[in-house]
Amino acid sequence: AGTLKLSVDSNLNTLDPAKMKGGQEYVAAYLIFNGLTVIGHDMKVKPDLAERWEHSDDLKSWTFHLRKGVKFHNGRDLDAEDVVASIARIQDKATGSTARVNFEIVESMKALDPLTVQFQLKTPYAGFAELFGERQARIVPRDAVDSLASKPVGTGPFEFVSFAPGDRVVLKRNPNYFEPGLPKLDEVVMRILPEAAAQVAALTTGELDLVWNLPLEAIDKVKADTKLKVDSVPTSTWDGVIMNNTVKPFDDARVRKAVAMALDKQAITQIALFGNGTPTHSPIPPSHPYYNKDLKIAKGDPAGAKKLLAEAGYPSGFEVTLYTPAGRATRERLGLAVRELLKPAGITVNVQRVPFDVFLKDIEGKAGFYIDGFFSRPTIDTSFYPWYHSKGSWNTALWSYSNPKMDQLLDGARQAKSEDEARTLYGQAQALAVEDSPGVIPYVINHINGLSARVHGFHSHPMMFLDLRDVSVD
Amino acid sequence: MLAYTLTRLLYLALVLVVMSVLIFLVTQAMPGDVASMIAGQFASPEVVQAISVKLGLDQPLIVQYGRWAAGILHGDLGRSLVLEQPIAPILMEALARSLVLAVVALTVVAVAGIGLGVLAAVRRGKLTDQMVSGISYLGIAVPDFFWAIVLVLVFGSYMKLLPTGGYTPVAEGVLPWAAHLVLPVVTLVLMLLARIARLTRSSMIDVLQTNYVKFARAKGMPESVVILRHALKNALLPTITVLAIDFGLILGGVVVIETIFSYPGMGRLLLFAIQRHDLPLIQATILVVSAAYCLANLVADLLYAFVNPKIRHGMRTA
Amino acid sequence: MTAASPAPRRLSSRRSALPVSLVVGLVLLAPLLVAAFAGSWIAPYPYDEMNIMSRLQPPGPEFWFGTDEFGRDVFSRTLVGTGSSLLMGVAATALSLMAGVPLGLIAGYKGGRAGEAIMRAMDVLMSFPPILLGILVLAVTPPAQWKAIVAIGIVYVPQVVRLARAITLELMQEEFITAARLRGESAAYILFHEILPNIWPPLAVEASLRVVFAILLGASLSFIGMGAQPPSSDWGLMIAEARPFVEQAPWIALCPGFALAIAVIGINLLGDGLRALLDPRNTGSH
Amino acid sequence: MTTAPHTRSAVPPVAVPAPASRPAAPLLDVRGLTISYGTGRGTLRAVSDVGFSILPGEVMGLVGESGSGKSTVAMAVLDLLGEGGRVESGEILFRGTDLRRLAPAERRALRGDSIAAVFQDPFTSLNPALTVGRQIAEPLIRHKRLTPRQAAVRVEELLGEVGIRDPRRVAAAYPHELSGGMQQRALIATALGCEPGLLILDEPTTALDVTVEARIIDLLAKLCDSHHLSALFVSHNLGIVNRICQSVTVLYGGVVVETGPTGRVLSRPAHPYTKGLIAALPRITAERRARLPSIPGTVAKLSGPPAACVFAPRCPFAEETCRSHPQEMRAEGDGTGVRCWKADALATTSWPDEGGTAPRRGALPARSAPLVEVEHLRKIYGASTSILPWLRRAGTVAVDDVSFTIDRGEVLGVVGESGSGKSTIGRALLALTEPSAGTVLFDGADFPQQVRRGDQTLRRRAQLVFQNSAASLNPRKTVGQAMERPLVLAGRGDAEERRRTVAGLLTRVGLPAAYADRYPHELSGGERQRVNIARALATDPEFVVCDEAVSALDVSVQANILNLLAGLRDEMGLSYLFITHDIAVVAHIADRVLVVYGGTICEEGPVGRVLRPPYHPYTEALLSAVPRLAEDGSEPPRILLEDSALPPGGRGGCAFAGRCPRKLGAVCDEQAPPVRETDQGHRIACHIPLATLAERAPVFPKLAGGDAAAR
Ligand SMILES: Nc1ncnc2c1ncn2[C@@H]1O[C@H](COP(=O)(O)OP(=O)(O)OP(=O)(O)O)[C@@H](O)[C@H]1O
Ligand SMILES: Nc1ncnc2c1ncn2[C@@H]1O[C@H](COP(=O)(O)OP(=O)(O)OP(=O)(O)O)[C@@H](O)[C@H]1O
Ligand SMILES: [Mg+2]
Ligand SMILES: [Mg+2]
Ligand code: NI
Repeated sequence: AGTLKLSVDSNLNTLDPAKMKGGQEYVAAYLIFNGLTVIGHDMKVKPDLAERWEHSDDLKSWTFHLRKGVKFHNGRDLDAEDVVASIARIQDKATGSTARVNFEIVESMKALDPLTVQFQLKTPYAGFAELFGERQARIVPRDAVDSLASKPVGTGPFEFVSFAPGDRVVLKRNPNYFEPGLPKLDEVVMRILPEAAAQVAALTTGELDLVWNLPLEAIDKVKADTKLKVDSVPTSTWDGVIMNNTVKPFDDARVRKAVAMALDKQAITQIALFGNGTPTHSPIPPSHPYYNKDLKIAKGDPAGAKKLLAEAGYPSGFEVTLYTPAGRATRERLGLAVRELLKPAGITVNVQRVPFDVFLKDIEGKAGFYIDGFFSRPTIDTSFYPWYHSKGSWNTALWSYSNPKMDQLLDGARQAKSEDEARTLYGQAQALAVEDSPGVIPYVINHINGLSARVHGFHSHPMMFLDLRDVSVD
Repeated sequence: MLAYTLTRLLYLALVLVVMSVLIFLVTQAMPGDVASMIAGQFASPEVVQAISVKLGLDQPLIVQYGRWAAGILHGDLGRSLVLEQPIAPILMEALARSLVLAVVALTVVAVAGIGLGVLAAVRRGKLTDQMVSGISYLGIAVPDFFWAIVLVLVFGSYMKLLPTGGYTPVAEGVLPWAAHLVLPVVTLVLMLLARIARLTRSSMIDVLQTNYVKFARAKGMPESVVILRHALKNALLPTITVLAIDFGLILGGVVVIETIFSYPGMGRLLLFAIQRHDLPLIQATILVVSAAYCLANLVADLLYAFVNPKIRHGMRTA
Repeated sequence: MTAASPAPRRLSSRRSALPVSLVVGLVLLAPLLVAAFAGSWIAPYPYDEMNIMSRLQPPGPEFWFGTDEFGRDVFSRTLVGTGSSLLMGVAATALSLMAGVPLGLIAGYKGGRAGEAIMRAMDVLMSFPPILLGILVLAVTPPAQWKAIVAIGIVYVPQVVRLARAITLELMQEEFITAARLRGESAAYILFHEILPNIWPPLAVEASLRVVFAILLGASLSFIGMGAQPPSSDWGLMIAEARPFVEQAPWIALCPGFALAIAVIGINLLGDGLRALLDPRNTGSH
Repeated sequence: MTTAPHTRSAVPPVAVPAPASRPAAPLLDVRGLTISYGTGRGTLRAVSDVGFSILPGEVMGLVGESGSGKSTVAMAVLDLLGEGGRVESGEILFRGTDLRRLAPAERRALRGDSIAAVFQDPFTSLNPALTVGRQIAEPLIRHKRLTPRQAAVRVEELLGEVGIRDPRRVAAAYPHELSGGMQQRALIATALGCEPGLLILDEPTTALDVTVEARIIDLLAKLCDSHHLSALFVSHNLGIVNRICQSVTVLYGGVVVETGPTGRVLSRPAHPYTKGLIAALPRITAERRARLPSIPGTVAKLSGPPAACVFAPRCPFAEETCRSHPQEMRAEGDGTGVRCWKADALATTSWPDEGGTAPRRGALPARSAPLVEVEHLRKIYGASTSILPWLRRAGTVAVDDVSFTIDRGEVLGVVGESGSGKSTIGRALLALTEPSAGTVLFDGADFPQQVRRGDQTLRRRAQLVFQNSAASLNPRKTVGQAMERPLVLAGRGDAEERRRTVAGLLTRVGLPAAYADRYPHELSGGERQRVNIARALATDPEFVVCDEAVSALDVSVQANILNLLAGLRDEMGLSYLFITHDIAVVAHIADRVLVVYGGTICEEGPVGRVLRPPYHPYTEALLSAVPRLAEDGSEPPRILLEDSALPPGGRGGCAFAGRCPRKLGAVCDEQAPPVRETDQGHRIACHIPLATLAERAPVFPKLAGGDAAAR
């Protein structure tokens, strides 16, 4: 029982889940809405609105059975048409949902009866159920989609009360929530506090109970306070040094490799994350069973890098501009670290911060050299395939990497019959990713929340969601 | 006076029309666009295009402007593209919060600044004067964001006396509301006080040397009357102007202070809009800020006239 | 009947002693000027050299003002940043003067429609939030310091225009302007040879204040990420970047903060001193 | 007036009792007063060992040139010396107590109550932000403990007493809504409010027009009588002192050089400085002469206690003794004192008159075509035809249908009160303002039109000398640079030649050629005015407009400049338009006069004719208001004009109708007055027939030169 006051660091643009793009928005999405499935704390897919599901043998036809008696906050019963409408909305280009590409695979969908919905896929896809755990794929009432942005109606544990842009979102307990006895809290207040110092100060004074995504710089301070605690979980959220494989000089694999060689990932993790992350090679974090343990995280080797550069025709290095999106502290630090670490290799880097909207429009996928980052994805396939397959949606828009061998490995992995086969294939893919270095992924980041000792039952989620169903406050 | 006010209002309207065109053109020239912002990372061009069409961003500029201006004339500030909400309520809320900040901070600044300025002028060259000057220098020398950080540290983190950020509506109780205002107000006061005090001091010194002050003394008026009744009223004129400009400034958003104290005022709204490239929101915000600024100036001029009957007279005949 | 009045003294003889504030101001500014020109030679470390082993070190014999989150030497960074921070103020002021003074002169001299038009244009410019002006100029193309300078310069043009116009209007009442017109002087000659030299002293004082404001606004712009770019060591940027560490490592913010304060006080005193030097009759100061 | 020796010759026959024996105790007794100012460049001893006394009921004049310390003495009595001012020594006894020994609060209690003051400038002495009534009431409430309501009643009484007809309205008004005369009366009412024993008047009328000044002086004289007031009257205007004061103290360089009954001092000055001062004054009644006597040299520098006679450097009678010994004040009977050991020896010697009485240059050359012709000149300021109804304005008519001519070598004087359009006429003549209507021909060419077309050639032939010698020189340019510029514009020669020309011009106006390197602030007022004149002469003009060219100068300097101007006219055949409000100056220098009122010419003619009947009613009032010395003859009754806050005249009628004491009736308001010519180009614009106008007694019966002067 009680009210939980939490803070997020940036304003929410929208409360319409299909259109959400930022972690702080997903926080709200998981409190207000549900998907057909949910990714658990163990990264396994679990039933949510769908009680159970089955698929045809060719993995192309998927049928989901909805939970009975689920009500939207507006009192209406959830039915299969809502599911169809929600997904159709995501598929609509004009909605501008980033999840759209996920559902391009869907050939058709149909409500078989009020509690059953069936999807026909274009190609076989084993991970289809996980897709519904994706952040944007929330199920919304089909008759209230127009007001979702400012007055969201969902089926989640908390009901929307008010949203003051720039200030706060207030939610209250959903009395009709389908999991009996949950949620425990009466009210959730999400305050928007952009300043790290203000967040931490508010946490120490008890004005806040929880700081979502605690600023890395403040961890020590929170740890030192006996009335506070820090809860952290490894994720597969990563930042990357993106090199456009079609733009000179990065069209030469030797140059990319040289950059990768010069970068000391351990040092970078220290600089950018203060050690709150783990060096890795690809979006697959070292904690994952598929992680290729044979690949070593090498120390930075500027001399080797220099040699490679000379081979590639840059004996005295080159000068290049590295773009970083403004306002993302870790990525800015990553950029500066890259600048420093490439200096001994003879590469002169000019760091340039650009406002985020400019970054989206003019830098991402267009510039040759920049820092970017991505949230963890629900499955290995969704975290790897889109970036490394030559037809992968992110790949084409990010670094345009293409290697038939990689395509073969990834296509194979999608249809792998056993875990072992999949592990082997992904192991090879990781090695190839290191070899070709389409870009450099230096680390995966820990997700850290700061909270008051009065908060019970909270566990940080590796997808950076905020799961407050079991949480209570003294 | 009425004629003067009318003329000024007409000018104001004119300035706003020019502003609206300017804002519109200038914001169009800003790089980045809202469609790709909404579409997000790696949206395909068709998606961006689809969103543009939906938002009417593909129309010729004149049409867009016409629609926008017509809306404003009907009191409709438009809809935020990102927030997908009507702008007016959001803007008014932020404006109200900035207004609270401005009124409270400027009241303190006016009272303290004028008081200090008068004191320094009267005790010119003495220790008091030098102390006021010293304080002024401190206020001017240390940038507002530095003060803000120090205040957060001292009162929030160490002493845990005051909330360091955010805003609580009065509805939730006067005390929390006031507590949230203290630090931003103090920062603003530190930032603005020095200028007001120094300005008041210098105009007060000028006025204290005028003939009418001398004549008041020749009438045997005690110093307190000379200073308060005869000198101060005349010395306040430049101070009023600066206070009005400061008022416009705070209403227009003190981005840094609002950010550090997480105060959801106009400054952060504008910054938000700019960062999201939400053109209707940017345009509406700037227009309202400009209008507020111009109005503040107009009020200052009218106040000026109120304090100085000579100007009032000039206005009547002008 | 004659109305005799003692002739007002306009200027003191230049032989009189230098005002205290001028001297103090110069003393404060001198080291900063040295740093501005020779900062990168004096600095004990390169301003951008990172050292993970020694991040967030408190001040000590090795690092006089400690190190920042990248292990960079704060003192060196502050030294190197002097040039760009002062340049920001001086160049932006120079720009606003170069644009504002002629406009103010014309507005004051011509009056009428042209003057009215200029002043209304300034009203429009003034009612534009400075931050937005800054962002616009900075955002149209990749940010660079000169663009921040231009942005700040533009922000201050209206104020300069107003001042220049006010003084011009006052001077226009003076009979030596009539005398010039009577000789058949061109408007340009009157503006630049008769009026401008007289605008100069009050403008010099104003300029010193503008420099201060420009430095602070530049710092603010950097602070919200619109001004100087990392890893540059602009003071405002340094303070902004030091913000998250202000509790663990306050020295990162304090060193540039002190430098900023010294610069501001120094320039302010210099301005006051100049005023006193140029016009002993003027007692008040803003 | 009940006590005091009535040497004042001018007061109209109010009943004056015979002088009683001198009462023993003076009301104010100042002894050995020495005051210094601490300035940035050291200490300035503004007043040294000044002593005088004022008897109850006596008005004492304190005269002397600018900077001689008059105001300093007055302010010391009030304890309002201001910053830096310090009384070094001396006693200020008021009713027997030394004010300097009183506590500040006690002195404050006296101020405004027993000792009241009226300052020079009513425009700046009233607080613009408070109503007049409130300001008058302040001392009443403070010292007399009246309630605000009682005070308000008293304020109206007081305003009535000082001759304000609508006291209620005036009390509720703000200062800027009143005319200068009314403001000054409000100040006087304030001073009288608490029925003070002593009134300190520091140049109370200097800022006012002659006619208004006359009214105020009359009022003050009457009030001093009726209230039995004593007053310290600070002025540099001997005429006014003559009118109102019983005794005079003359200051020079911070030292009292002479003191005595007014009549004696002004008619038989004993100290050389006083002699010079009186001699240098242009007189209406005096013989028309080429040159005025003047005092050479410049004002004494005040730094330490005087080591010699302060006036010695400028004194034509000075001897070695004068330059080595400070002078003692030598007291004589009837309160007379002189600080000159030669006073007795010089008793009958008058100030040397270099120009002598040599007649001025002979008759003008035969009339050829006039140099300047002005026809139907009209100038409206600030008219606006905005599309916005509330912005439309008719504008101020500064000059309304004025026509006149100026011959070559002729000096045309223009007199009239402030705002009557004198300067506007001058500016229009020089094409500095665009006339709203009418033509200005210069040597047959349309001057304004040429200038409009960008042709500046005529500029060289017509120049201007300004009133404010300080403002008319750019403070940032040396004298040489300022003078060189017209030569450059004229395309005159190389730098070397220009330098020579500048040096020549400086010599011509009586300045050392080395002055070319000086900045304006390094010159005295008189020297600056010479530079102005030299600059005007640089292009060899034929015509010079002198707009109040001598008004800001001290009498002695004024005489110098007038002599210079007259000399130049004679040598170079210059024509002047000589604008001034000082009729005596016009009478001295001009050949013909225009009397303007409200933008129209009401009378025009040769000087000698205008100074005699028939007069235009305004001219008559103006002349009668001129303060004059006793020897100019007894004063006829003054014609006092109501001072009006409103701009003159209804359009269509006579501009003066609103204030005319001889107004005939509606015809004056409705019809433009006919212009009637008497003789010799003497014209009067008035509805009253000439014969009637001619019936008036002359204002200056002793006018010298008879009809001959009128040629
Ligand atoms: N506040 C002051 N500080 C320094 N010097 C002063 C001050 N006031 C007056 N003086 C100087 O003292 C001398 C006497 O000045 P004062 O005003 O008494 O002369 P005045 O006879 O009244 O002259 P005026 O006719 O121009 O009013 C002058 O040389 C003047 O410059
Ligand atoms: N530039 C101007 N704009 C508007 N009105 C003006 C201007 N110049 C003069 N006037 C008005 O025109 C009238 C005549 O002014 P002018 O200066 O010619 O008078 P004047 O006789 O020279 O007065 P003074 O003796 O005070 O110098 C006055 O009412 C004045 O207020
Ligand atoms: Mg004086
Ligand atoms: Mg004039
Ligand atoms: Ni008497």
